[in-house]
Amino acid sequence: MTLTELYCLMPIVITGCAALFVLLCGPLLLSSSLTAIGVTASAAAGIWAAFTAPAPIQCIPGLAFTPLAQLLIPLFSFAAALTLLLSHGYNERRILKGEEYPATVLFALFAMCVLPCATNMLILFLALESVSFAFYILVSMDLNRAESGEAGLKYLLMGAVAAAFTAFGFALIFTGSGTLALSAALARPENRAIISAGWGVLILGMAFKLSLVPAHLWTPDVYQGAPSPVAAFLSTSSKVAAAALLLILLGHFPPMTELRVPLAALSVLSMVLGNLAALRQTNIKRMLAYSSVAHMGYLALALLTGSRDGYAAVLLYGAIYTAMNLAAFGAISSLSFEEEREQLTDFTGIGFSTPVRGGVLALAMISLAGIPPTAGFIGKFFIFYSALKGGIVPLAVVGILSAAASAYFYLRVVAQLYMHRTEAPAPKPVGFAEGLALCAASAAILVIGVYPGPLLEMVETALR
Amino acid sequence: MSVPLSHILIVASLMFAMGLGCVVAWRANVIMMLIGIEIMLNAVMLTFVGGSAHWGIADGQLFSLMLMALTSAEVSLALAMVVYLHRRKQTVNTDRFDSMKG
Amino acid sequence: MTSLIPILSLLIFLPLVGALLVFAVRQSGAAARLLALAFGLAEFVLACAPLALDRQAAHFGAPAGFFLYQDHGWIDRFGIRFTLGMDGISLVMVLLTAFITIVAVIASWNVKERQGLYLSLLLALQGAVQGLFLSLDLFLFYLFWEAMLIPMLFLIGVWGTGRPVYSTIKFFLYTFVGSLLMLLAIIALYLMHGAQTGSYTFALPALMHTTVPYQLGLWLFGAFLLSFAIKFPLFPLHTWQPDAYCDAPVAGTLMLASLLSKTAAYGLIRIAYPLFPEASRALTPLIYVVAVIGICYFAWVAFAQRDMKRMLAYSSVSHMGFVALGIAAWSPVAVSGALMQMVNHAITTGALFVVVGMLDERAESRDLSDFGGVWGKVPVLAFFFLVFNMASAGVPGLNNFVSELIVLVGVFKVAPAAALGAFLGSVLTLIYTVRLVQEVLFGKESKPTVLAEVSLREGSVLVLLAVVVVYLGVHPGPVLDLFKAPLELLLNK
Amino acid sequence: MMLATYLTLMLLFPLLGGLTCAVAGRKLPRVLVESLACAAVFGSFVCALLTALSYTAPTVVTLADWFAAFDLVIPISLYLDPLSLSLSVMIGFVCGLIHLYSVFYMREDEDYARYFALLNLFVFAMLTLVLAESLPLLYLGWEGVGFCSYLLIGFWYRDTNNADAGRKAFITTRIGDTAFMIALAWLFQLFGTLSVTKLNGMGFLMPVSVLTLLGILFLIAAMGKSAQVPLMVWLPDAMAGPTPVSAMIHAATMVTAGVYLLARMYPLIAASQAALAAIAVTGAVTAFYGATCALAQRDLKRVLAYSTISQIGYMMLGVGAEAVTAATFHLLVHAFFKALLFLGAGCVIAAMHHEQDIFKMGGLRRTLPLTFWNFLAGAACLAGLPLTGGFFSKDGILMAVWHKGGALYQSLYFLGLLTALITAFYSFRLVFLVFGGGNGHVHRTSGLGVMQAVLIPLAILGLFGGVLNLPGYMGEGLLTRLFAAIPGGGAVEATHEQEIVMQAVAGALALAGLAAAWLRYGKGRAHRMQEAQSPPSPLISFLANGWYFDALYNVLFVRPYRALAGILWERMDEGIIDDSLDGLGEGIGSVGRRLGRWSTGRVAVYLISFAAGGALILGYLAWLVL
Repeated sequence: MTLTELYCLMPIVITGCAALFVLLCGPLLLSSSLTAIGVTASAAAGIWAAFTAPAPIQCIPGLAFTPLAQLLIPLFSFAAALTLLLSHGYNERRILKGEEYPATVLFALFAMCVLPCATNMLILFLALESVSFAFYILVSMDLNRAESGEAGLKYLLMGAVAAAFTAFGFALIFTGSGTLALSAALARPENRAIISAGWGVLILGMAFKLSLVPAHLWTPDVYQGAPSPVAAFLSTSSKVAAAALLLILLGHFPPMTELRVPLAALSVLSMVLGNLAALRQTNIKRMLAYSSVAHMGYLALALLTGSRDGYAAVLLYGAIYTAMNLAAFGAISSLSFEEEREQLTDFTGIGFSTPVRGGVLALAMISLAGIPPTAGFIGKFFIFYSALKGGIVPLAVVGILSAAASAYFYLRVVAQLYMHRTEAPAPKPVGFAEGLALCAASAAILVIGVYPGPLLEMVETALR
Repeated sequence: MSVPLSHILIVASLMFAMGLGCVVAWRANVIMMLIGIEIMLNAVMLTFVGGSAHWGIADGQLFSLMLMALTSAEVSLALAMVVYLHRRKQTVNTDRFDSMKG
Repeated sequence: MTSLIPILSLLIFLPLVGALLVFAVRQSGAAARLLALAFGLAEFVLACAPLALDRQAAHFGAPAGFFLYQDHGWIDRFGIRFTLGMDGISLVMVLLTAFITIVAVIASWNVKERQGLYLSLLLALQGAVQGLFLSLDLFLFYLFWEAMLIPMLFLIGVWGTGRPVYSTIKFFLYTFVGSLLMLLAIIALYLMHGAQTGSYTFALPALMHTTVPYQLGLWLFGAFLLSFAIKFPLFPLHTWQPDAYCDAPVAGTLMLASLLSKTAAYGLIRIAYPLFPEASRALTPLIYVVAVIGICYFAWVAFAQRDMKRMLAYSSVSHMGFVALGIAAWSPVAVSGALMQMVNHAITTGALFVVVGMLDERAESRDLSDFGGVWGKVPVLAFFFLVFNMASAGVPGLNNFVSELIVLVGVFKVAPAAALGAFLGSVLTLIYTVRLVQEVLFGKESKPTVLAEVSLREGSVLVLLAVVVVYLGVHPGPVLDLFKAPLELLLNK
Repeated sequence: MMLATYLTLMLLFPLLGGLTCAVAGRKLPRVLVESLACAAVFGSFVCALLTALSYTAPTVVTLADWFAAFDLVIPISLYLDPLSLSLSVMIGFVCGLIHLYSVFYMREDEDYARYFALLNLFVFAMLTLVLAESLPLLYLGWEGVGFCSYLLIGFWYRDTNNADAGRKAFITTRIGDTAFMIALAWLFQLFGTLSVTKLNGMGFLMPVSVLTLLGILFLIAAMGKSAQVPLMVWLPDAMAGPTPVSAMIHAATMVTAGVYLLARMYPLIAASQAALAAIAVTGAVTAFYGATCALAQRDLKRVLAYSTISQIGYMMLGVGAEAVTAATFHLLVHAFFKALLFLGAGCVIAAMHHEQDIFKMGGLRRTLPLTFWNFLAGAACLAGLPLTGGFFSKDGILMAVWHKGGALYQSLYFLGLLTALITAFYSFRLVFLVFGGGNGHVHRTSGLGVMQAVLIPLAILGLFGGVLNLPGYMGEGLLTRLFAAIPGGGAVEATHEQEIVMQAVAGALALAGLAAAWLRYGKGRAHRMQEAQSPPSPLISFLANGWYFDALYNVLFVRPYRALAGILWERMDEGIIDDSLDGLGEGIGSVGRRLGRWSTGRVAVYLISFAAGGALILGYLAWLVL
């Protein structure tokens, strides 16, 4: 192993070691120091990755520090750090003690760091499943609420079936192409039937991860049952990870024509059904779940173009969506005390009684609705730009119309926050950690919304 | 090569479908669903092994091994959860776990 | 000098900075008020500055006709630039915006709840509107076009009366649906232009040279038209409007009626028509029809109203029909009439909403049956009420007459039938106007409530508005002159 | 140069006076406001006189630019010709007197500032109308007088009826105004200019049919403003305003604006015989209509109002008969004697403490002698008793009609004669009922002095107004000479014999009317007073209610408009349009809720959906590949 290779591996090493360290030394340390370690490790990994030049890693087969990793590892680290910060206060209030929580988050991050570095299907699959695995645990972590366990079970059962589909997909592609290595194998045109079938099964497995219709039904239940910070992490990083996996596969192997129709169907169904189903939701977490279905539909739309513009849009949107959903779930989590605050009516007047948290939630909603000058607008612009450029006009029109309808339910939250005369009692003040997380997320939303240039450049570099 | 690849694939697909059928049909018992998932994953492993044999490389077998590890981890986690939930609700019927909907 | 002081950017960012500062001092109502007023006045002074410039001077790199121009890189990936430009049309709109905002700030002096926040949103809205009037980059235009919605959303929703949440969401959704389709059209145009010339840019002057196939042009223009027609609003896309106008607080209604509707008209003139000359010509009959139906139908419906604000809401959109008519005719006379009507409508309708707001504040009612004999109770207020109503009814010597005459004369030349319909509308306009005047000012003093006469603050606003109403009615020449050069350029394309 | 100054001042005085009164009137002492208002109008009158003195030939004076949009250039320019000059002198004079009269008539009213402000503004608008050279400026005056009239009719706004009357006047005239605006837009399209002088010289460029339509548009405009059939319904109601207002606006000046407009645009439309015929028929029919209605009125002012309608009908008839001079002559003389009659009526009403029913009056001959004699002079003019001003002016018109010839005009001539007879009858019915009889008892005489004094100059002008334009056999007419230069202004070429015969016929008819009135209301007064107690006969009701035009319009227009407004709003706007969109939203929402129900909470359902999705995708791929 050369020094360069080690250098490139450092993010993975850091997160892995931190996870182990937290798990092993957890009982000896205070929860605040666990959070601190976790956040520091994530930040370190992220920053390290951001300033590392892409390079191959010879000593471990199937790994390379790709340009994609240079973008995604900081993104995942950002999400993980914010999740840890958010969980800090949340867990204290909900009496979720123990080192296994931060450790699992770090494990998830570790797996996420591996994923974009993968150069063969095995590593890819393992990384993805490790991520899922960590989330099975995180979702059902809250023993005080029956919903948490129930959500965990549902997620696990669905996830296992989906994993079987994904694996079957890989198996078929492997059987069709004869190698697990991404770069060498996927271009082989023979055994078209087998490979097509493999792709079909694989796409369905990914549809589960991305919660695309009709594999989306678990999403509202799991978001509702999971602790809010976990939902934040789950709704952002795991989706981006899944999208990244598809990107890696498609990037090496432009989508075959026969995949267009299924992917288009998944995309359009998700956009329409997700947005429609969210319209009348009274539970804000379920609403966000359906919204995430719709947003993943937009992502799929961009993927469908099969162009570099589309892939760039996917990455950009992933990053922006991460910031938006972290802010949204972060605000919800920081507003949850003895009980999970999830019914829409629980938020009445919150915008004025707690200006910061209410404001962050409102900002997240406005951004999710895609209204400038927030990041959501830039993301949506890029998605529909790539869709039009890719020539899929009807889908773009359907998507944009469903996006217009979606404004209704996002604004309903904003209205609930500010526009009802009943004054809510001011919730308890928020801790430094959570405040920091909220500020970071909203700053990201605003900065990207006004000056997206640098991020766009990073996205471009990542695809090179 | 005594068994042609297509046969292996057909068998694996049938296994996969049967496993899926088991998962879908046996909703009254989580354990049975887990068994169904096992069958599906076994079908996947069979495909990998078949593919390995077809191409004469070990990659597929490696994947299968990893899958085994994954499966066991999954099952252990699932069982733990089943025990926990059974304690709460005195049932392993998944249809009873429907407090969240809509 | 022009290059040393970035007036155009300042015009946008001054109100935004003001919004932030006012937000910072929002705990103290008095400080917030004064600060907001100071920023409003400063903006107005700044907006007046270009009047002193040599408007013939060509600016380096600027498209023809723009005497102030700024161009900065912004999002290079898409060729999006922060390009601002000012010609006569935008100058007038900017002045109008600055003026109306001052009125809005003064009219919000008595807001009880969260005044600081209210004023801060007002200033933010002003910044967005100014940006819209100045942007020469289509993306930038769109950004401001949508960003305007956010402050408005809150202004109606938080400080509104009646059913504010319903109204504000209705308003938002309506406009949002149109806007998003317009976004697609903008992107499509951008891609087409890029494919044709190889330079991917959102710059409006460049995009005007795009060759758009006829059929596609119809779709794209349709998307623009839909978006603008909703904001206008044109019949039958208007039903958000009475609710929003009615339930919004005074300043909110003022901004909506006076400025936001103008952004749509401005968009049609500046963007939609020049970009798609063929398509717009093809769809012009449609615009004629909806404009004329709008003028008459809304005037008729206004007659049936009992709520003063709702009546004015219908009146407002009825008058906007003249703007649409003038734009549709797309002849120099008609369009300059339409532009003039935009200004006049903003002033007159705004003034009416302000006066009705004052009446509402006093009597705590807007129902016509609660009023009567106001002339005897508050003659000064009544006087202004009468003046603004007469202006709105098109009495010559007051502002609306001039623009309506120009529009009608201009349109008659091109489409006599449409003009005839609009003439009918002017009768209907008078019918509801005199009804409003009569039920409020005349008759027995229905309620024994004593109404307070106008205060100095209110009086100053009213006088300000009345002076403009009369000035533009008697001597609109300077404003019309400003439109001349830009219109020549726009229409000769 | 001097001319421009005079003209400017003529307009500026009343404008500034009006504005001062409007803005500061309530703060200023009453005397100051009153004197300011009067001074403004008299100043204007003096300017008019000065203008007349320095007048040599028709002149266009451009004062400033109003607005310009590309080729639509509208200057503020005035046109001085005999027509506008004579009218502005008359306006200055009559309005000045009425201002003076008002000072005393309104002296118990608190709202003097509003009153005088509006009165002054009215004078400004009226002068603008008369002097305007560009049609939009004329329209400014046109609408301005309408606006002032609207507010002055409803001056006592606390009574809803007054306000209603004002509203009715405003809206009805606006219908005519719209025709004016259409004509304006069309003229610009046709000729590219809106200058009166230029337009009048360009008529030959257009086919007659276009000119006919233009003429009819102007006629409709005139119908609204001058209360001609069928837009005459507003004028009787307009009597709700203070009496000096009725005298000034609804008798002497504003209502004749329609005639003025037609006279002004006469050179343009004269080429169309059809348009002229339409004008003549409208005039004759209106004259007859107004006279018949005046027969049955019980309200002193309504008699006069209907008589005004009728007299303006004569003027229209004159224009229609190509006799602009005669029409203008009648316009001027009518202004004097009708103002006189109204002001006299004002004295009566003031004295009777706002009693206006002529059947409750009587004997005022003795209690208000000065009013009586003046009123009598006015009535004589109105009736057209020989040698009064009214006699000559009315006769000039009738003669022109006869002279024009043709079956149409001859029948119109006879209609005019019949109307003259009726006019004489109702004029003296009024005199006999109000001033005749025994018991004359009045409530108030104080302050009547000046008011009555004001009547005298008007009476003189009315009685001797004939000298302005004596018929050919008595010497040359002053107006005829003045107007000779403008088209349609020449004298009617009739022989002296014809003139004498016709005037004899007219004089005889007037006297016959007088005699009939004497028989019925002088001698038979007691009997009539008795009759007035019982309900009127159907014919009388029909006439008293103005042929039931109000009721007809109510059924035809007003009520359907109201009802449809409600229907449009509630059924169309809130109903079809809004509810369908709300319904769409609702529908989308419920679809969404149903989609949400898909998420049943049972993991098995999720798995089935998942598997089904997989089956579909694989099925599709299989179909595609195999």
